[in-house]
Amino acid sequence: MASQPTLRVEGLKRHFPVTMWRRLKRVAAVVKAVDGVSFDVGEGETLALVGESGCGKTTTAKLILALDTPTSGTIRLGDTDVQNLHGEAYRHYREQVQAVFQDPWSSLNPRMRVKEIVSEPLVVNRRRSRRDIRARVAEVLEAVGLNPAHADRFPHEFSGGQRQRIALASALSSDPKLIILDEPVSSLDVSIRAQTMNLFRDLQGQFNVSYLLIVHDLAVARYMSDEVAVMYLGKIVEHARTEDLFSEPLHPYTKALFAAALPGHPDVEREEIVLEGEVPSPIDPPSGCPFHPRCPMKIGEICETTVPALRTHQGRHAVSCHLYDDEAAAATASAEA
Amino acid sequence: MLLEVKDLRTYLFTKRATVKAVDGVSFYLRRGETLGIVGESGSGKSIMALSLLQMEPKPAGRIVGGEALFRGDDLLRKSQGEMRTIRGRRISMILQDPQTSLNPVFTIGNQLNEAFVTGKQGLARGGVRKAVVDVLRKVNIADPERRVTAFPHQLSGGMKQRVVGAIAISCSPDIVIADEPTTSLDLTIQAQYLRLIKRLQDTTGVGVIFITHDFGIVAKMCDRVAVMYAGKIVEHGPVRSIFNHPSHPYTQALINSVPKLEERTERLYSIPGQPPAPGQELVGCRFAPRCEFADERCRQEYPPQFEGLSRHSEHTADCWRLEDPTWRPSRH
Amino acid sequence: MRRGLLLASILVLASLGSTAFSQVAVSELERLVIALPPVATETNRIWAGSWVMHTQFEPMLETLIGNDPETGDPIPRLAERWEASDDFTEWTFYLRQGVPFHFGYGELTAEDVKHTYDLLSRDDSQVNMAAVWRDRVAEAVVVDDYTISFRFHEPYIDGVRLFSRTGGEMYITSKAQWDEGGVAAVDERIVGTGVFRFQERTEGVNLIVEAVEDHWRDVAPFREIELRWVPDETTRMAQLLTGEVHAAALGRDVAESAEGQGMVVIPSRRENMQRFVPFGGLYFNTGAPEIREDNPLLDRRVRQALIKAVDLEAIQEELYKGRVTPAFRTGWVPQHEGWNPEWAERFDEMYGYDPERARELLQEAGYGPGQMSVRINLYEHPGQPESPYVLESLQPFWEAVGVEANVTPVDFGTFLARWFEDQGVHGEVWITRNTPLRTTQEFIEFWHTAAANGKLFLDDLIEEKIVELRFAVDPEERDTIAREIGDFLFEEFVLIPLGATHVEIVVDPDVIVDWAWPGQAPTNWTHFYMIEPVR
Amino acid sequence: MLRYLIKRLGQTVFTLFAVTVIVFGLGRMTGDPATVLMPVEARQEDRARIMELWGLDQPLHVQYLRYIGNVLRGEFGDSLQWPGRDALELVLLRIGNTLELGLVALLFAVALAVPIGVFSAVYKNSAIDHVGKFIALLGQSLPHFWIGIVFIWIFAVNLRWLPTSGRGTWQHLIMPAVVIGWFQVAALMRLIRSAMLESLDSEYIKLARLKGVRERIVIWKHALRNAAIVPLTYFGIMIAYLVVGSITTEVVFSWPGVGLLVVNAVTARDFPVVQAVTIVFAFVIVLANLVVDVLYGVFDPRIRFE
Amino acid sequence: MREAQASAVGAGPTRARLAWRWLRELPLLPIAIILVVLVIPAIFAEYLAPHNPYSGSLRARLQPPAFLGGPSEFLLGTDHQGRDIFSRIIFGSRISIAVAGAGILIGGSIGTTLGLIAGYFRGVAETIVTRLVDLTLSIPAILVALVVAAAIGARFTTVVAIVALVLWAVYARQVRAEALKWAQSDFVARARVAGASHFRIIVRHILPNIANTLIVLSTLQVGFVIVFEGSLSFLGVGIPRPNPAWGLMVADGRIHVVSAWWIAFFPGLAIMLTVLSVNMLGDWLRDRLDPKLTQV
Repeated sequence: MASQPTLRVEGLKRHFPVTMWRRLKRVAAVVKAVDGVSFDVGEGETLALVGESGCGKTTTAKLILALDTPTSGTIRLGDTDVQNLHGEAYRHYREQVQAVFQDPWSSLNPRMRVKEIVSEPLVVNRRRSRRDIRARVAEVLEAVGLNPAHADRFPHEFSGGQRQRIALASALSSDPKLIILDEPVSSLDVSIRAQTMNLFRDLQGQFNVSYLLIVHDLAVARYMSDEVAVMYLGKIVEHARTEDLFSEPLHPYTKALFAAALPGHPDVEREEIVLEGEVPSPIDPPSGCPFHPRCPMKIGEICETTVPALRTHQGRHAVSCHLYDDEAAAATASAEA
Repeated sequence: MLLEVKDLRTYLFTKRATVKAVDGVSFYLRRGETLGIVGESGSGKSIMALSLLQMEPKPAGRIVGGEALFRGDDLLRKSQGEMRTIRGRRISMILQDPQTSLNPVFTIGNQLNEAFVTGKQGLARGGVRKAVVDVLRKVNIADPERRVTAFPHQLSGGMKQRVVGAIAISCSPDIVIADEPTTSLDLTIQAQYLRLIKRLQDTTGVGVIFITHDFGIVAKMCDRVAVMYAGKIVEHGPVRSIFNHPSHPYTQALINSVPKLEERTERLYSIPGQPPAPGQELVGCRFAPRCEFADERCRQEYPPQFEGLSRHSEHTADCWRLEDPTWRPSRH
Repeated sequence: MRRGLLLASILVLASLGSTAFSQVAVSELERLVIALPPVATETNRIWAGSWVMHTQFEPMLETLIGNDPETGDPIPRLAERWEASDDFTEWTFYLRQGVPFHFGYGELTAEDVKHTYDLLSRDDSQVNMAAVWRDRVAEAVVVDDYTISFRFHEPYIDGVRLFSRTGGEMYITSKAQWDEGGVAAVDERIVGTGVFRFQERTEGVNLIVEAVEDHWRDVAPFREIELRWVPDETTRMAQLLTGEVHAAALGRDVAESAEGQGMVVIPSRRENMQRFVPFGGLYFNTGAPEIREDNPLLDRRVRQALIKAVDLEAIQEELYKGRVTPAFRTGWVPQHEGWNPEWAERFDEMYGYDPERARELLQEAGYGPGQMSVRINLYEHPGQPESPYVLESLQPFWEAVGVEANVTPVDFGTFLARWFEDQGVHGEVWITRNTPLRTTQEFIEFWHTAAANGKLFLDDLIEEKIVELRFAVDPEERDTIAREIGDFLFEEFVLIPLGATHVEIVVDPDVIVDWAWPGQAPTNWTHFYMIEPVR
Repeated sequence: MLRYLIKRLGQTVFTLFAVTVIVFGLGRMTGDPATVLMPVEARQEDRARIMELWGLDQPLHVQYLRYIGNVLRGEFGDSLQWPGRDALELVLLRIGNTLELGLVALLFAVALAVPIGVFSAVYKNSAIDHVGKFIALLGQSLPHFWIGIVFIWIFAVNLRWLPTSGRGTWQHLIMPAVVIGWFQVAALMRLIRSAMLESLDSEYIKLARLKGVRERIVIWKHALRNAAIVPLTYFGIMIAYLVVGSITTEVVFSWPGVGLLVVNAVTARDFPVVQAVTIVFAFVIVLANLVVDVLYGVFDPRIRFE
Repeated sequence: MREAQASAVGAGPTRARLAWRWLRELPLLPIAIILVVLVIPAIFAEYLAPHNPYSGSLRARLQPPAFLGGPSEFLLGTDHQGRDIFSRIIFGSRISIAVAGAGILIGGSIGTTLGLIAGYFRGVAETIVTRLVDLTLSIPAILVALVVAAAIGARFTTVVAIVALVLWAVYARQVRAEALKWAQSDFVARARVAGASHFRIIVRHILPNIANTLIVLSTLQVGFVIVFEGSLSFLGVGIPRPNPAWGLMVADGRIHVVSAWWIAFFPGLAIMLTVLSVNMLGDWLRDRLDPKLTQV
């Protein structure tokens, strides 16, 4: 990891207050969509946030995109703190952080021409000459493998894969430092996914941009990312370099996810860990370890009462599970000694 | 042979073009067997499945040819009235999206009742209720007595899909067609659901046609698999035979373009181009424009079906390249 | 006739009673239905509204002096005879004895008449003559049970009309009922002495009256009469044609359609209204700064030109269907004081249709084509369906002589408010009407004096003359003064005289043979007992 | 649900209050009623006396405060045009007639719009679709007062099938209700048609067919029950249009309802009646919207009034 | 749904070809009627009308149409003022266009603006706008028209103002719902990420996507406005009298329904044909522009 990460997120929380009426009594509750998340994204690297729906990965993305305001915690891009940005600094941030969303059908304005969509981050943030903009549009369109001559067309004239390329071109046009990829291939046809993923990887080097990849498909995470963080109920439960995580998943939830993943071949045999029940409601998250009600490896009362900390295990592999408490304690002790 | 489909053709007649959505498809299904039909969106797999029940999208869609013999009877020649006695009772279907496939304004119980009442006229009122609760229990829904009165929006996605499953098996059909039943489910829920289907199949011996775009599901669930591309089945065979010796370039490309969980892939195979647009008039091999092996003949003439690939009698594929025996994969 | 009027007031008339109409028989029809446009105020309170609402009282209530159905002349009704003092400051009425009120409220006495007077002079009285009842009548003195005197502060010449339906609004109602239940009882039902008595009222829908058995005077021709309020004229016609109603008030155009379908138009026996288009804001004596000097209407030639530009005969024939009597000097009628027969002879020369002459006059006045404009206030005068058509038809006539005519639609109520404010209608034209029953003096006072609302044409000369007229008692003298004013106004071209029209009713000839009513009351339809059914 | 109702009632009160402000202002804009109701011959001082009697000589804000005070007590004062009659009572006596007409018109509109909407969705672009749309659109293309008189002409005068006007038997209701209702058919039919198209295109309809449910039940139970929810939201607006339509129609057919009353009252500047009518109308419309919202919850279990 | 979308695109036909397809499928009959009855007369009224629409001769009043034996100079007969009905209908098209155009433009602009603000910013703005909409819809417009006309007189501007008063609420309701939906769309999120201002998002992103709804809504309102204006005329508070407004002509001609039916019939026919065609066109546009329906 580079010494100065592109993005540093620390203790990020986003709680939504909800009021409900239960038997004529007003009950105020809090949805802890994101509950204390910290991570770095290194320069030119890809961090994948993996988890099932409702785990908080999309909310995290929204917070970084400044589409929503965190309850607490900091988000830093380089030296800039994202909170309370104004004027020039705000525009600068908007240029530096871009996004590609999941659905190529709804993420491109059907009423705008491709060139307008691609150049929007440029047009709205800085005065640039028309010629500069046209040149830049052509450049990024070419980079994503589209014919710059098609810049006058409308999105509906393109297929899903092509649209996702347009979205990427638009994200790249302002030469950002970080692009958030929110499930960028999950709604594409199978035969298109590989070309799109390859494109993302190729352009990362070419444009020296960092990716924060929001994804539910573990195989995609493995193919695309340098580092993986697994989220469950608003918290990161495991975080490691991709190869470390895939070679030896530690957290029971991560293990369960691996077990549930579909095999690449009929002969692949998987450990049978089938989780019972569904993800609990974030309105009323379980006490202690949020995973304990479904955890097949629960070790005892401690899981129900104490929230496990995210601690480093064997060097750079962080996990938040009481199973690894001893080891972590030992490591801390040896470090102190 | 439970079901034998021969040269099924369903075209969509729109003002602008005639879309050959299903363009001469043949396959079969045995008792207790799971057949996977793999294809991308637009390949015609869903329309093909609906055609079997004469439910092709009207008014544009029309079955223009072929036959579908269900226990020897041609389903395509039956009247809509006769089809009603088959739908749900002999052949049922699980649709893709549990969020939308349950009617939001009726309770779960109501919608299951209907399945029973239309299926088995003989059941008395109390009998229906008991049957509803039983079938909910069968699909692992906790506390089924209470769930009967719930509306769909009160259930989670996974539960809804189980209810859809319950409706499908309520009349103990011979065939269940599952059209991408897990795409909108989370990973762990998907695993639960697939396990459920497998168990139900084991206990009832129902034949399952699994429609999917995901080779992973095929690998996990199916005995045989048929690969569809642009309205045609381009390759077909036992699941291991296909995985070990994919013979059609499209099958090969698909398998190679999917990232693996088990191993690190340096670079995925990337299939060039886009799937053909509907209504695009195609001669020759449908995959030719994207195929790295294609030559002039591929673009002019549709290839014949080559059988007995990888020394397996059931393994077939449509590709000119297989004329050359060296290209035919052999069983290890 | 004006002599006759005075004569009649002094004469003691024998009771003619109903003998002349005794041949009237009761119809087979259970209920006669008459469709009328809604009256402005539906109420049982006789003091709560103006003339136009009195149609609803006509079947049930009676006045001291009646009117002959054919001629409109005064005839004895509740009063057998009456007399005025020599100086016209006291009018005495001798009531008929044995006239029973409806619903057993006893016999008519002088107390009931006094009670009615009290009602009309109430603070909240809205009747037309409220000012007269309140301010000019000093007191009503009950002499005995059947004699009552009204004393006036100053001479009151027109008593006969005041105490008949043609002028005053003294519909006699029962004191006994009032003493028993007050205003609430009146709102419940109205008690009178008429041929019909109150049965049922639904506001905005109808009023149903029923025949009084063994009425003291007349035999009711129908067991029940329903006055049905139907706002839409076309609907009234449809109802008439389907037989749902047996008579309907229709505009002349619609009446013509109905005639084509076999219905019959019955006009009142006498003219009901003089209709005219006044030129507004001719206030020569007020000196108000608001009076614009440049108002072209101040020029007599312009006024004459505007009159001569209009084809009056076309309006009379096409819009009034020819059922119109020329009014050479509106406000003056041959029966009243001040009539000058010369007007008829000079009318065509001075007022007749002559666009050429009109253009010349305008030129003389300094208004070439397009240099002058007039505002026409367009509205439907209540009870006059033709009024907007007449106003609309003026525009092409005036445009033809180079006068720009701005037709400006206004709401009638809003227009009234503007009109009544002194300078509101300066330099504009509109349409209105005058009842020919009004004496010449009344006409002049209302339209030509600054104290009243009409304010048609104000001039010092008229103000002087009217004072003379007010205090003149000698008929000759009065006639002369009235004629002088008339001549002056005739020469000044103060209005476009459209003519006098009858009030009409369209009836189903299978049900109604005839209906004789004079039409000489501000309230349009009277004498319901005169409706002659088909036997 | 309760909370939702309370909130909605609060909004209702606000709306009605705002209506009183507007109505008061509008009423006073129209000028003084004495001019209209008093005889032309009346002198200015007589007029002034009456204005004082009616309390119309006070400064506007005084009048307004008094008016609000009265309204809060449910008093709108006596009608000026119908002396001795309480304005609100006059309106309440007739609102039943207007609602009767409105409801029958609504029934007629629904009875015509639902089959047309359903059939033109089921048989999209067929002859049934086109004919149905034409019938619906025709109603919207004809002004009430015009079609009203044509109806009277054809059915009452020439054919003698129905009475021309007024209220009484059920036959009296037919023509005015058809005139008012027909106007609404097109809008309702459109909503039902597109909701049906959407519904018929849905997965749950596919599933119902896959269950082997009869087509008739698929359409009239599954699809329509869902499609009915969409037009339901329109019912609030529709009630408003029915009320508006009732004004002209009541005049044409002499229907003794509130519309007829208010036309007279406006011409006569009968403020108390105009005010009472407007507030009663607003109340009916707001109430209708409230009922629609509650019905919405009944028809659509997904709505939980949160 | 997605499947259909994906397939619908594919080859990506050019814009020109799409436009041509669109043109070829236009509903010709309604458009022809609109042109013949409404648009062409409005543009060329002076050249088409054989008589002065404002003045006639009383002596020539209530003449039947030429083809029913009336004088040959009056094609559709004359009215109660002896004016040529044919000429009046021709000039009346201008009034219909002006009332509908101005009413829809003003009401539509206000309603759209407020609807956009309410739907996009939510919060207090939304509360205020929805309350105002409720308020507007709960006071019968005809009643307001009656009162206002009594107060300030029936004029063209009054009629337009009343129409705008009714329409703004209809637009605001609809636009708010749409804006709400689009404000949550991914492309708006993308625009915000790109740094677009609220104004730019509303104008460049949301408004163009609501355009179809606005077009359809406006088309469907044209008919409503024309009929509504007629109702106002009937009550005497519509377009003022000498003007040849169709609704006014029908209202004035009603009383001649027996003897001179043509006075009300022909302007009524003009209204009916116009409203019917405009609505048919609106329905066609709706089927065409409503994405839900085009995807089938």
